[in-house]
Amino acid sequence: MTVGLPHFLALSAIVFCIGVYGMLTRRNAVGVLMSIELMFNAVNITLVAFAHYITPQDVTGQVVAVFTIAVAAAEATVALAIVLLIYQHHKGIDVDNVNIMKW
Amino acid sequence: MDTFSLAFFVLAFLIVASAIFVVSSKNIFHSAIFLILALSGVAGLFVMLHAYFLAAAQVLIYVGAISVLMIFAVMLTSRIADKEIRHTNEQVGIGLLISGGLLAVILYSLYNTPFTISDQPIAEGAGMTLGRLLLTKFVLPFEVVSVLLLAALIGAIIIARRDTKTGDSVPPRPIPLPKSLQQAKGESES
Amino acid sequence: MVSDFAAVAVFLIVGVGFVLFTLLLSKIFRPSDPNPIKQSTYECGEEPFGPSWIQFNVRFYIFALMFVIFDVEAIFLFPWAIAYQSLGLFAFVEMLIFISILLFGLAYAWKKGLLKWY
Amino acid sequence: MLELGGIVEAVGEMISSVMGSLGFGSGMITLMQLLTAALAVISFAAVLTLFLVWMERKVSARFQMRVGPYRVGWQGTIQTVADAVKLLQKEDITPVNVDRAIYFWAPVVTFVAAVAVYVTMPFGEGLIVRDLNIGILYIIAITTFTVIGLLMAGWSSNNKYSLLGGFRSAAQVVSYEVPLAIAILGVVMLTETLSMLEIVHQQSKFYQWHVWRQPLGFIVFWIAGTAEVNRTPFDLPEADSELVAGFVTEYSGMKFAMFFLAEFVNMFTLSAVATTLYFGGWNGPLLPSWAWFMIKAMAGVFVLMWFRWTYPRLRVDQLMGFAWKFLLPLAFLNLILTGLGIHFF
Repeated sequence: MTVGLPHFLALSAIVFCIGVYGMLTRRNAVGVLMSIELMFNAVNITLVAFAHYITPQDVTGQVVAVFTIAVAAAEATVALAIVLLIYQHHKGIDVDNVNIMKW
Repeated sequence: MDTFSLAFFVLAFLIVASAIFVVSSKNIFHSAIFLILALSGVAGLFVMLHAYFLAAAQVLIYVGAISVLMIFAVMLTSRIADKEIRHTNEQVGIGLLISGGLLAVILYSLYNTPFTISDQPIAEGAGMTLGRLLLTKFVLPFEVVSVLLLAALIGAIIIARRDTKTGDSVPPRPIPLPKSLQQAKGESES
Repeated sequence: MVSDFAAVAVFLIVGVGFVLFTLLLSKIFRPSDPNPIKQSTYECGEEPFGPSWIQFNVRFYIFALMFVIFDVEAIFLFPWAIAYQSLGLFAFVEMLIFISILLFGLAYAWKKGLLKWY
Repeated sequence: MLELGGIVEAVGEMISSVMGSLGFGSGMITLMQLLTAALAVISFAAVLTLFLVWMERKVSARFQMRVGPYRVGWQGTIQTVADAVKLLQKEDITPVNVDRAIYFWAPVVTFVAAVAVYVTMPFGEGLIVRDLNIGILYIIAITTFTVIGLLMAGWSSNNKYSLLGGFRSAAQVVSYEVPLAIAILGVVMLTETLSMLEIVHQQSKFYQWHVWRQPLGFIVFWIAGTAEVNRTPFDLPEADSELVAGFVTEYSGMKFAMFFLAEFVNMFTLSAVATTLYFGGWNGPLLPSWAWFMIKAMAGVFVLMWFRWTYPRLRVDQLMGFAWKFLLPLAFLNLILTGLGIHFF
């Protein structure tokens, strides 16, 4: 059995689902963000794997992956800033207890 | 088993195992370290897929920047003694169900999709091609990214800066000189 | 090429192996005589007081986030730099726009007094 | 003759012929060659550290009109060997409150990150383990693991000094990384490649050295690099007089030695990268290529030591301000000037 595109895609799916699980169950807001980063990475694996196996002459998949990384970085900076702000107000970053958006 | 497959399975094991630790570790700092391990593993996968530049970008941005930011946030918001706190909410069952179901659906569709694998040779020297693509075909996203980064920078600064008003970091007042010295100063000035 | 990166993997493994080997070696030679005082947290000879965890300045975080943004920018500039000579003046203008947008962010942070430590 | 490249090649040939006759496949042979190379490079790094420590003490002493280490061996040359043996016998204290796993792995990460750089370092003609096509980018990327290592050390020690030291180092290393990367971009624009070998080849003549065309870039690179490797005047993270020993406060014995080793290896790396990018790498007349490389790199290390006894330590606010308000705009200026220069000259 040689490793090919399906293997990479399956791995990506597994990582993505682990990320989904973490996002749903983590109580710590930073933990939730980490799970989201895992999901971003799973998507990147797919992009690069497709680019490598289906369009080997064209690096468009890689370009898109670079953009994904940039977006992930932007997302992380803002999200963590929000987490810090929540921490300042609530003295904790347990997402279950943060319900200020309810009112 | 050839070297390529071996490398893939080693990396896959590394990534999946550390990803599981990321979501299940009780200590959030350990989660961050395992996240770094998983991200480095993904960089290894990129190398295997001939995306060398992307692998370097992955390490530089994810490991070097985003993870450091995460660790900073962890250090600012939790204590080393926090280990005993319950780290998952009541949704463990539902979470398992949803993610397991999602995984099953994806794998099922993956199994039933025929992919047309191209047999063309792989384009090497991606750095050069990547640069050319960025500045020709993707020139608009390229510029938009800079706007996005600017927005993120200003947004994050505005949000994180709030704390200065709550008195967390009051600018230091000049320390008043002792009486005797104040007099001496006054005399020398007069 | 891909096989070149096998060298990186070997280096990482040998590096880890080297450290573990040295630690093991020192384990043979070194004495081990722990006592509670020796194993306590070092605080210049004083009794440690309070938790070691201190509320740190959020300012550290601001520098880190600026770093993230500019690091991403640097990554985008690398492929541009490699292809620069073959792309002509157009690339230069593109890059100038890209950089000046981000420099605006730097100027903003500067003006808001975030680059100051106090 | 005195070129080491031939010897290295001969060793590689020997391994391949011996293992080939024993019936191993080509994959195993390559693996064996790489293992040998890795061991050789790591041993070189260890010996180099011993030498650099001796050099540091000797140079410091001369700057202060002292003699420095003198008793053990000629001019105290084996002093550091004795120190290493002593360190090997030292008790390794693990305080009770530390986060044990991370406390253990922090020095490993720091050391491995420091040594892994040498995969693509051109020490001389034929003396490069592998010429990676993302060469310089690989070096920048792998050194970022140093930050992780010191944050791990700072956090896991559960000590106020360590935590503060770790925080400070990380903020500093991270802040100076941006001007460093952007200064390197200038060289990349000129060479149109990231490969270290190619960069060296393009500077075969004295007048082709990049330092002549990138003087501003080199200055930014050198200052930012000095801060990256935590040398004075940027040695705040381990400012002994203020923070005890920063993130290494709780470390002792061989674990401490690993941090120490990594620090000196990083110092040499900075100098070696500067040599490769700006000073023509191993190119030079008469002497063998590796000798030129070592001479240039050691001159760089000497300048770093010189800095230490010339400049006072910066304050933390000056340190951060310097990176963002001065060095970063300067790096961008260099980038723009280089861009203009390529088109109009």
